Amino acid sequence: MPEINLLEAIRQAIDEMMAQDERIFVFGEDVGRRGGVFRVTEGLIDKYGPMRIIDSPLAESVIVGACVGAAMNDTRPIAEIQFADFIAPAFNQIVQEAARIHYRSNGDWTVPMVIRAPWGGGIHGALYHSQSIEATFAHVPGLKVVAPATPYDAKGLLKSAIEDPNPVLFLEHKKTYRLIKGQVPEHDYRVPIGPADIKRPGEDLSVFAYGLMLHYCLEAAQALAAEGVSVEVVDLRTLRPLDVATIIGSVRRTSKALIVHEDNLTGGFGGEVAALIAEHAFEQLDAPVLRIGGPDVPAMPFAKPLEDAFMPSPQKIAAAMRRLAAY
Amino acid sequence: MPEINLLEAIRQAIDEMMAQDERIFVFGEDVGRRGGVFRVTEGLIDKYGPMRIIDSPLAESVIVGACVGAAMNDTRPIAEIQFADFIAPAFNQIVQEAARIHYRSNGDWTVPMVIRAPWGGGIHGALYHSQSIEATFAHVPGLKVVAPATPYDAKGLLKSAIEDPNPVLFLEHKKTYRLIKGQVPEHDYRVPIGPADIKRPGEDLSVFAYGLMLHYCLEAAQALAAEGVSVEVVDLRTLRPLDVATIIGSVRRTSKALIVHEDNLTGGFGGEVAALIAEHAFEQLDAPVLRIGGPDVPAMPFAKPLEDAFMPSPQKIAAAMRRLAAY
Amino acid sequence: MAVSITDHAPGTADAGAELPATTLREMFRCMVLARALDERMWLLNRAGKAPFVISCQGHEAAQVGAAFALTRGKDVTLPYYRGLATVLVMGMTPEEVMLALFARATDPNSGGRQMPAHYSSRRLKIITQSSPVGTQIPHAAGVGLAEKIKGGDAVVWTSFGEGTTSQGDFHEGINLAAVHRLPVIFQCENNEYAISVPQHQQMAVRSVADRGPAYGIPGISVDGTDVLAVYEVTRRAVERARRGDGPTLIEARVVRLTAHSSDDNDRTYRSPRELQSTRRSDPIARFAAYLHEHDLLSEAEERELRAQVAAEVDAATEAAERAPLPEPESLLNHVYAQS
Amino acid sequence: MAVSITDHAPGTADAGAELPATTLREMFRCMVLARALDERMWLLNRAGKAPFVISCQGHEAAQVGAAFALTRGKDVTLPYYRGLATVLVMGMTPEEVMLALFARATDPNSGGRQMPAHYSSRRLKIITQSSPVGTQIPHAAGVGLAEKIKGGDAVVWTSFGEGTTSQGDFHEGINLAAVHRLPVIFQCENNEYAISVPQHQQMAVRSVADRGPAYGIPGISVDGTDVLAVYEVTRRAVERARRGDGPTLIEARVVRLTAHSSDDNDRTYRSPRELQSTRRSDPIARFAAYLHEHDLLSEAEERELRAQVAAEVDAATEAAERAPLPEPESLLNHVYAQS
Ligand SMILES: Cc1ncc(C[n+]2csc(CCOP(=O)(O)OP(=O)(O)O)c2C)c(N)n1
Ligand SMILES: Cc1ncc(C[n+]2csc(CCOP(=O)(O)OP(=O)(O)O)c2C)c(N)n1
Ligand SMILES: [Mg+2]
Ligand SMILES: [Mg+2]
Repeated sequence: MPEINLLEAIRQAIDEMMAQDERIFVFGEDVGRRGGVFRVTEGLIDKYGPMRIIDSPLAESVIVGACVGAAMNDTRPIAEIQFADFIAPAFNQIVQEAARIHYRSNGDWTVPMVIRAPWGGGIHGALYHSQSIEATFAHVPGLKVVAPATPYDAKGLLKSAIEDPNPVLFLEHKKTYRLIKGQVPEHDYRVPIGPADIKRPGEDLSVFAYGLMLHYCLEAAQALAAEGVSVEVVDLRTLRPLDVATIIGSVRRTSKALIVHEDNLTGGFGGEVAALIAEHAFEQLDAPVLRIGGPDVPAMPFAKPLEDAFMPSPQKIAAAMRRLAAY
Repeated sequence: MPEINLLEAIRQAIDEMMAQDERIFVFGEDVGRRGGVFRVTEGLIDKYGPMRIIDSPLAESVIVGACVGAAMNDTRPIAEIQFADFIAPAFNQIVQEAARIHYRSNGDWTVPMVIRAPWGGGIHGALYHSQSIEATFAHVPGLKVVAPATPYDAKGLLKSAIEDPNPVLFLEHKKTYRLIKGQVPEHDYRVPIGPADIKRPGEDLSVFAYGLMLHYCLEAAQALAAEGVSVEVVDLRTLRPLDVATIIGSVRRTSKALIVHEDNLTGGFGGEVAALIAEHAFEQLDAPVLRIGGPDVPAMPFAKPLEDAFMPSPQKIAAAMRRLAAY
Repeated sequence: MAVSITDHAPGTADAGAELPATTLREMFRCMVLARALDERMWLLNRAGKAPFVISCQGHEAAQVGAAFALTRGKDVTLPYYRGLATVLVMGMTPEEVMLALFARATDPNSGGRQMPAHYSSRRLKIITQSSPVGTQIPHAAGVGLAEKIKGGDAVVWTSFGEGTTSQGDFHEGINLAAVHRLPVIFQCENNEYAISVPQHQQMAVRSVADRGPAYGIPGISVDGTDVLAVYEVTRRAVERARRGDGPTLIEARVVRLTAHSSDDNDRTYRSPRELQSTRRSDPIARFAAYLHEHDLLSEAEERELRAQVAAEVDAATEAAERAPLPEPESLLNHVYAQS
Repeated sequence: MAVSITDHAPGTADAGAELPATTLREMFRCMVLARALDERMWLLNRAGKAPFVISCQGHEAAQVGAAFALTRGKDVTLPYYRGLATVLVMGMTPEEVMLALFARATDPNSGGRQMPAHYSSRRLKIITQSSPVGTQIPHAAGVGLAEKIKGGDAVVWTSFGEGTTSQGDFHEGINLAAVHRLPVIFQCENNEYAISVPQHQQMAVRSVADRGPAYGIPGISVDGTDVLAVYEVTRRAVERARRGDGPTLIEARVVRLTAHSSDDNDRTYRSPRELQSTRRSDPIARFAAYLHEHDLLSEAEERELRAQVAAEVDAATEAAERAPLPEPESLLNHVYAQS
């Protein structure tokens, strides 16, 4: 199996799906000749032409809104939001429209579309090119939210997302684009939307993460292993619908839980996971449910010392693991 | 002390503040001659004229965005969003602008403004005139979020919000507007933003709620009292910044916790409260942390049987209280 | 350049001359039916049987004129909440409308989930509408974009009020359609009010049609109480769209004959004199006069037509009232589509 | 009606004639300073000392011409990320600019929190800018609204690119300003690209100024490489605004002499020939030629001015480099203002 990075995995998924299904098109800022600011769609305009790889106007509400309309007219749009931070002007079209159309039409209309958004920090992106947006959208019934951490998952999940009859928000952590490499089979495969994946089985405590933090958690778990602590690392992968059974199953076995995300702690997605554990694994819990998240500041600053201070690090995660293990 | 309803309390707060401070103005759809669709600003245009009670164009992004600009030019805007559901087009201006300006300018600029938004259901409002929006915004550092449940709190908190140097989202539950009456002193007073309020002290379990649900919880607690169960009902009132000390203090005393909101359960604000309890009151917990929320459907439907099925009821809340008490 | 069709374009007489009498009578019937249904809804509201009504009254000519220029079963519509007459022309039945009013399980618009007047029918290519105003404008552009990608020749038609033109989505949607010359018709039904807010507090131009040139597309202002004038400008816009020449922005100047909705009381912001004068622009009276004048409809025929319509409304109301409400458990259905 | 100022309005010579030579030389100095700072930033970027640069190069005349028509300390500006020359004219020092480039604790723009070029200074009435494009346009309207409420006579000036005109906030902000005749000047710096997307994929009109009439306000298109022409149209817009006659939309046609930013490579979407021809529209060369031609600046004076500017840039760079980075703990400061 060839080893590729996460960005290439995403490009391959789009390319292979477009080759098979004429209804698929890409719509976003600079996705055409420029190939996207991260080069995800590089080369695709040459293959599929400007009617299927379309440079949109600089307006996120109509990027999503037009894709909603197009999805209802028998096409399969893939919207690209240039940076997840810039999804904010499209909030109305995503939450009030895309996510509610199937329900409000009593199942008559469907909105099969994908919204790709590069998210997360640690790349000198400052307040507006580093944000985590999952908590906001994972709260929305009718929307699916996917946040893969490996090339294999990214490719398999993106294909599933494109085939899904529902709107799917597909979050690509910017820092993992070129940093994270992995083996990806040459044959056509899918990773289903929904199931979490135990990336590292363990016995003493359970850690839940996604995106870049998954890798930091694996790194920390490795360090803890050397200290004789066996950490189970669960990659949530899909945030909505959430794989509650795997989360609860893991904590029932290990009796301890830590949730890690980059987003601000308060009101972050970790709250939901912790609440589920506190309700459904209460009897088995041997320690407080811990969460690590970014600090409660409006977003991640530009200056390196501030960015570093914001980002949860493998060291900080390892420290929480130790606290839990010792509890 | 005269008894007034929640709507009148809000109108009084605006009126009394405007009479004292020339910098305050109201900006929103139909707030002028019409006095707002709920009549909150009725009569104010006659008193303060059309330069201070301004009918905005039908465009929420500029309602908020212009108030952000005006706040930076030494005025004190009160933006009205006609229904909380229609705040979605202003998401960008609220989250990316209003909430981040003080931080991003390193404390140089401030945005003293209030965004009033009538929220919540149970009033035949259907999918788009019934929504709960607190989870989305209470996640945003830099923003304050207030959700009073009584006329006294509404008036005192709104005055504090108008005086606050930060952007404050002020949530007024539509169903409480005329339903909930209470005594309000004639003298000028404030209720500070931040502290929760124990509306009913109790010993056997703690219940956390806000808005209409606070009243449903009080009703349920009353029923439980007759059964010999003493329920503490905590009105969170301010959702950001959250009064963690009061929440944890209450659970440490009662050892059991239930959180109730109308918003969809998954990713709702209850997750944060439950997570805080699961981390900080773990040692004292004698039962799973329970949450009651609206079901995970896109929003509250119009047909009466569906609306009723959506809304958490005093009966359903009482049942959860009994479960907890018996645990 | 904004063009005021009534200034120097074919008016009622010319357009009427081209249409067969049966079509003209059918147009009239649709207008009368929309009005009769609408009036019935208010009665039901006052009787406590329907918690919410929002009206088409005064907009009938603008909608019927436009919809008659479209091809049923082929063209796609995204009508806003005043679009009762539009959806009737596109094939929705009075009973279906009443099922929505009563929020019945069998309501094809939403199964009783949405407020009345949030029209939808996949079968009729009427795209589901929400309450946040203006969101349908980007959708319309997107439907047109898909049509162009697929190489189809359906036309897309959407409507909205003049207040809604203040929303960013109005701008973004029309701009996209203009850039890609999409086959979309944007009909603004200008009744001079957004609830209580008059047009001059909404925009600093006299006509919404003045905004066409800002997008490089035609902006046409037409008397929206003149059904045939609207038909004619829409017909041309449809031709233009089908030819691949792109979108048109049409302002239909109409009157709002009722309060904004059953929750509103417009006497707080409209003078009795204004309310009075509005009544004089009733598009149905106007078309009736035209038809009589041109011997296309006799007084007796009109009476018979109105009687038929009344019977239809009675039957629709009764059938819809008998229909079952949604089961509480159905609350959880259709959150996600199954693949 | 959109007006192209260069077609039939006073051009460079006329405007220049009214301004004292010292002012003209000061304008030139600001342009040269902006360029020198900008070029230095690229060098620092290439040297690995600054992770991000976004340029003003090619926009200097549009900005300096406009800013000279404003009153420093009184008028409020909301310049977008290409506004280096704007903020220099409004009073920001080269050192302050460099402090932002290096994300230093003492950076007055944001204390190193934002990317460079996100200008802010309460002291200078430069309102803090974010990265999501177009959000400053409603802010500008709001600053103007407050000014009107307070009865003040400050003018508000904001800038943005032509790509940004596709955003809903452009529409909503200008519309509000137009309805209330607010004292706001909206300057679109049209460099024909939004990163890689050319103007014709952004809008179906030739000039952004065509959008003025859609709001009932003047839309003026001006050659933005001609500093005096921009000065002149802005001066008139300022007069209009201060008189209470409302906003003006100005399109300054400029060139983008660099890639979009240091993260971009424009050779992937601009031909060598196009890049070449862009160079020929350098606004600084143009103004230098004008000044020489009119004996307002000798070659020797220009050399001296450039040497002074270079020294200033050196000093600013050195001072800023020496300044401390923010302390990690300061991350938690200023989330909320204290009352
Ligand atoms: C985004 C949004 N904001 C506010 C409302 C509340 N609202 C419903 S209809 C309406 C007025 C619409 O006016 P206009 O567009 O002129 O249409 P008309 O009702 O006059 O036909 C308003 C403000 C809404 N539905 N959506
Ligand atoms: C809302 C939003 N979407 C996308 C971006 C990414 N982005 C930054 S600059 C830019 C192009 C802006 O083009 P234009 O407005 O023409 O200004 P120019 O850079 O050409 O001066 C884009 C797409 C952004 N900053 N904000
Ligand atoms: Mg209207
Ligand atoms: Mg540009």
